[in-house]
Amino acid sequence: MNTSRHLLSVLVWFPALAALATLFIPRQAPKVMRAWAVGSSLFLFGQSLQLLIGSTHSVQARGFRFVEDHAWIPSLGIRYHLAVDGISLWLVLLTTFLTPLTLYVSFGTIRNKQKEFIAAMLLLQSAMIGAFVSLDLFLFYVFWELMLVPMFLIIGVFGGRNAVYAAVKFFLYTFAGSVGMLLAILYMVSRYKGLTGNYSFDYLDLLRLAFPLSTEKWLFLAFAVAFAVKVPMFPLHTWLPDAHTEAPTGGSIILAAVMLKLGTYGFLRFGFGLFPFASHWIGPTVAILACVGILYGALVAWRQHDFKKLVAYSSVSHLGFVMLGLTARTPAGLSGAILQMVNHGISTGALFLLVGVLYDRRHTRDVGEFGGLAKVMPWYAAVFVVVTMSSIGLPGTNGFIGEFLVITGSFTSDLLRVSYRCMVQGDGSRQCEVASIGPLFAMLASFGVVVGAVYMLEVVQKVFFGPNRNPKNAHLPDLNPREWTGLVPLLAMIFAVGLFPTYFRARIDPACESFLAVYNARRTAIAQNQREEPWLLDEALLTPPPPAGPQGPAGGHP
Amino acid sequence: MIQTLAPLAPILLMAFGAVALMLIDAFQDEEGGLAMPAALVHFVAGSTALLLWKRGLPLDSGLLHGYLVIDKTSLFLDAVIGLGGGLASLLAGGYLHEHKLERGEYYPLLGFASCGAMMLVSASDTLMLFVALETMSLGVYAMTGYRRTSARALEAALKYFLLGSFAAALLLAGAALLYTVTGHTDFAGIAQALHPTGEQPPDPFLVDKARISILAMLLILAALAFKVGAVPFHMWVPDTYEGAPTSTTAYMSVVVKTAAFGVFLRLMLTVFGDAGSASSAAGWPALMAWVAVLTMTVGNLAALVQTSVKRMLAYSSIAHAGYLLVGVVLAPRGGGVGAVAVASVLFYLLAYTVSNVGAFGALMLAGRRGAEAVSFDDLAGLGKRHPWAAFALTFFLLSLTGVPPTAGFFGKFYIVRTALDSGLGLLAAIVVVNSAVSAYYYLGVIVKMFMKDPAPGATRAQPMASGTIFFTLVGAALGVLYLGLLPERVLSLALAAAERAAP
Amino acid sequence: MPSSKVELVAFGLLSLLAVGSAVATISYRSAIRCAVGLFFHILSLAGLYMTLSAHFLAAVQLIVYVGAVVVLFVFVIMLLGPAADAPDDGAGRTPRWLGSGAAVCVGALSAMVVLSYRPERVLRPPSYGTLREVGGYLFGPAVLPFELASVLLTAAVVGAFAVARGHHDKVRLATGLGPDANNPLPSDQAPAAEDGEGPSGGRS
Amino acid sequence: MTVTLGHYLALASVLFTTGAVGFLVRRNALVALMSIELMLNAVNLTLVAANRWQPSMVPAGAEPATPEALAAAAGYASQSAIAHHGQVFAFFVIAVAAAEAAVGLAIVLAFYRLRKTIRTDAADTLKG
Repeated sequence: MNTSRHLLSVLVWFPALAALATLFIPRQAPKVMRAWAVGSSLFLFGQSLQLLIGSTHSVQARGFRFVEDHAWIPSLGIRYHLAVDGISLWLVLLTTFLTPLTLYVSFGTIRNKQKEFIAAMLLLQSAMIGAFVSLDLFLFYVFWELMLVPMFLIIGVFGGRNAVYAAVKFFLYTFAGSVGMLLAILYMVSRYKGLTGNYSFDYLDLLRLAFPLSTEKWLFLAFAVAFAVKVPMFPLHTWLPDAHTEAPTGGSIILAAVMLKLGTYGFLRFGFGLFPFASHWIGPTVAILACVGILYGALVAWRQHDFKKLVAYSSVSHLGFVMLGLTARTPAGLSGAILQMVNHGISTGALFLLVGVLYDRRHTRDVGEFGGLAKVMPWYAAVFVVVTMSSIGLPGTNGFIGEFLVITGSFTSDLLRVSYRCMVQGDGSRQCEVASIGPLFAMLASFGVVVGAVYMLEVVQKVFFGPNRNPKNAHLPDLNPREWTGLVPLLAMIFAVGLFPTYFRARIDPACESFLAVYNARRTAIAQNQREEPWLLDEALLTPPPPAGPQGPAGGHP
Repeated sequence: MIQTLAPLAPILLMAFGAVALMLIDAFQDEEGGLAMPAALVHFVAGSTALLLWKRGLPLDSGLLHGYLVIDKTSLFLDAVIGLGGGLASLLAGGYLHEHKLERGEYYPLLGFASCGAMMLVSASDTLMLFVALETMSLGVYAMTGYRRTSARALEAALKYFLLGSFAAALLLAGAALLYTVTGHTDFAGIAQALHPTGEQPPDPFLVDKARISILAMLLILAALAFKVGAVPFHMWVPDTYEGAPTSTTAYMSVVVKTAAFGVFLRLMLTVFGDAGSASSAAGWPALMAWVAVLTMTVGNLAALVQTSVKRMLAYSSIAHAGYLLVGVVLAPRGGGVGAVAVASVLFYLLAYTVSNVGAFGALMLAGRRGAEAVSFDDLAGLGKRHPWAAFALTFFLLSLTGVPPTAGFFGKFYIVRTALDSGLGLLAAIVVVNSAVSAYYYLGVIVKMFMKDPAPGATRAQPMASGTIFFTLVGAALGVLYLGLLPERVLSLALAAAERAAP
Repeated sequence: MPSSKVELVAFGLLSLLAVGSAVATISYRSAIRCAVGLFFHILSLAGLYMTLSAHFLAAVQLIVYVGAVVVLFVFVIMLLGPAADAPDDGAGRTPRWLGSGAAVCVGALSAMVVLSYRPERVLRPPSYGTLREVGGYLFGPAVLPFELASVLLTAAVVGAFAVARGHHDKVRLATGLGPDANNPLPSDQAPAAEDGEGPSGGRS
Repeated sequence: MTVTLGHYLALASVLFTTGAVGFLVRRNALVALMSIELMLNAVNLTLVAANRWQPSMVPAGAEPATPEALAAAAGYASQSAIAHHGQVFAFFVIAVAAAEAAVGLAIVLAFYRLRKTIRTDAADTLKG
């Protein structure tokens, strides 16, 4: 079946249709249902691999490929505009890669209401892929909100004792966080209409808008709150530990591995993309918050006794790295951040899976309950150690590449700077001395790496090599085939990214560079030409330089 | 003859249909079974309105004498009323049968009320407005008190009746004062007399007339605010919605609201649509903006603390009236904004109709006679007992919350966009913040259904089986999805309908 | 056309009667007295209509209001017996003095506003207000609302019927064995007592 | 002193207010209904009086115009002789008031059957 012409539509809608179909499979045939769920999501994964094939049906404009652009609600200027570039490509693949794994693994633990679980997971997949590939802001918002409902159900229905509280908290945080974004989108569209006479929600059209700094700040903040809740950035992270602790293993994996990425992705694509000047203004603040997140997440994780909470706080820490890489806005920082998004998806997904394995056997997640498991479950211990290495960024694993790029990226960033000793000149302009503070952040982040290594290794030491005090631990079965099936692809990916990063970066770097080219061009244009009212930028600014060759390594990385 | 009566076709069909229902009821041996014919009458009347639209204007045959205006706005609203009334009668078919209330009078009453509602959205004369309003209201009063052995139902009917009649008297007083100063009862004549164009002989009573017309406007506004359930005239809504049979509540929440907003728009835009009274700084829109903010806030906050689902839905309907009022506030603006604002109200009314009928229908489906779904606790564990009913209720509540891609989301989106486009950022922000608040109580229902088990020994709703309700829900769900995913067609209809209404 | 002085006297007397009877209507404790107040109020208004040369309307007022509405009220009062004179004691949930105070203020304000509005009286032909003229108008241009009014009356009849009739209820009324008055919620709490069947029939 | 429209309107205001106060103060459902009738009657008085003072192009004291001319002057292109809008309006109000009373009394009766009282504050099982 040649689906590549509508490949993105297939990726977005096929899971939703599969979810609908699932509802009609009788409960008496659970095997059919499971086979259908795994089969359809595997099929989708197969389809999504086409995204890697060259540039079939691509439109080279602005580096977006597999473009589908149709009028949807013409009178409001809303379009059905889907496309991927190197930034979203790997995130889509991450989604399609993890969904079948998660579904398959979850069948081991979720016995009741499998039908609802499958339907919710597939619907969630639809919404997440949709949000990654939408270039129309209305469409993006639709998918963004649509994600909430299935995730809410997954946490609330299949979760633990306090699941309802966690689910409602999750829903309300994210729902309330994104209403400001809706307002900001509408405000931009309204200004666009005022300037051009047409409504458009299209990202590429709205890129032409430039705002006075004061307006841009508000708009950026409205977007930033929505994304920061999702990431979650310190101090808006409080829903995450609750949601993770209560969610079922499958929900935790998807939540951590994919859904949080939507926040960072949104920051990059829409927050930084649309508001270069405001993001420049707020860049150091975001970087500080990111560093606080890295250290705070790591330190709190250190103190946790609940395995899942530990992993959840480590997520806060890891996503701090991603945010730091994004705020650096250097080619290395950006591609490191994107790589780190994928890495975090893989290794945290694997960690949650492993925690789930332990929980299934002992029905507790208290770290103190365990000890000396290396003898009882040698394979489990081996896998766990490998995943831990990836999570703390040992060379040879995926985590190393990402963290290294982020740290070098922020070290060399000349956009992270503070101004001091400002003087008002004769003509009223302000002259300031500027100091680059990128190295400071790089140092803080490196410190975070160390703390992360310490607490993860401490846990490994306690759980696997410490004395086994609890007799219940003496006869735990090792990994079963189902669990192996889930873990092997993840392990493979850990080493694939770790050993062959060039393959991945070949697709990420050009996209980052063209993104930065547009970003910097817009930033300079806006800074040079501050006005009282919104105005339109020259369209030539938005055309990135011709992309570097597909294999050619991008400059600027070590 | 046909030509003269053609513009009145939807209304006449509704009236004759109601009479026919009455006759069928009189001559059939056993009671009940009229839901299908009643729904048919509604759907036929509604689609006739759309046919008339297609046939084109002008639609005045000289018979109307300015009492009624058949224009695209009224035809659009006729179609909405036909749809809402039809769906509500189908719901009634399942509900009344289940609760052994199946007596023949219900459907003729429903038909007469819909006939009044259709007249109301066409009314362009205060006399017609009053008679149509009473026709609709009398039918609904009776439908509210229809369960005669229930003290709650009669209490609801008594309250609704007394307050409704009081509001009607206020409206009438306003109309009489307008007649006093203008000598006209038709909207256009009143507007012309209040704000004459061209050279006029000096009028010694100009100041008096202006004062009296302001008094009249306030009286009329109060009465209309009562009918749409706006704060501070909202007190009847929760009591009436809770006490009435659920099928009546469903009907009331969609048809009465649609008709009330329709006449609200027409009256305020024609009679008080001049630059002075409709000035957004000092005229009625400024007043209504405050009312809108209060209405949605009070409605949402009160809904947060309810224990009865029906009562929660009643307060939420007050909140929705607040969102709709935002559109009304913007309607008198010129430069195309007004038309878009009216269109957003029209679209919202349609979206609200399908969502709310669905929500009440799912609530009916969730309970059977003697084990009705009344409180949140009754719904605990419904997801297990009857996943389809729970699923349906979830779906429609999400639409009411405004989660995409549903009709409710798009309706709200459209209103917020209009508000932002006309520079009312604060009002738009209040709407979205309110809808975020509303998510909490709608979620409460979903949480109860899927994530809680009933306490041992507690009452719980036992789902009923009803094909009519099931198919109504499927229809409403399709409508919700259609309006949410492919709103373009309806949107352009609403815009076309709004063009003539807005200044 | 009455001369100015006669008119003044008639207006004065009739308006005194109207106000007096209106106050009586709302202030008597006994419902039947209120109804009598309403009766006199309606009569006085019919008289006022006469001074305004609205002969047809005066007749309609007498026929419909006195002949139908007041009679209906009296009928219901008789049916209810002593319960019709429900006492007004006890504190309600709503502060009623607030509402009524506001109403009085609004009323006084509007009376002041309208009192200054004194356009010149215009001459009317003798046929003004006669049955022929008003009737001609009713069946001419106003035929649409007139027809709608028939829908309204039908709806009212059906509505009144739907709320008030019922075979089980009839038995209850006749035997005086309605649902227990001590039980504030006779049917909602005991859903089996719904219409149609069940213990409600057995109870009577 | 002659009686003017203002007097009638003021009288109507007083009557309307009396009705409104009665409605708001009395807890007897029947009396509340009667108060509504008072209000409607006050409106009718306004309408009939306003009809009598209908502004017209014919000044007082001039030759009585033909009905058609009066109608035309008042802006009504109807076949009917004189503009009787106010009176016709009042006629409809009377008709509607009768219908309203019928439904209202039916509700009061049914309420009485269940609760054995017609006090409106007995309607309190629905709490806000």
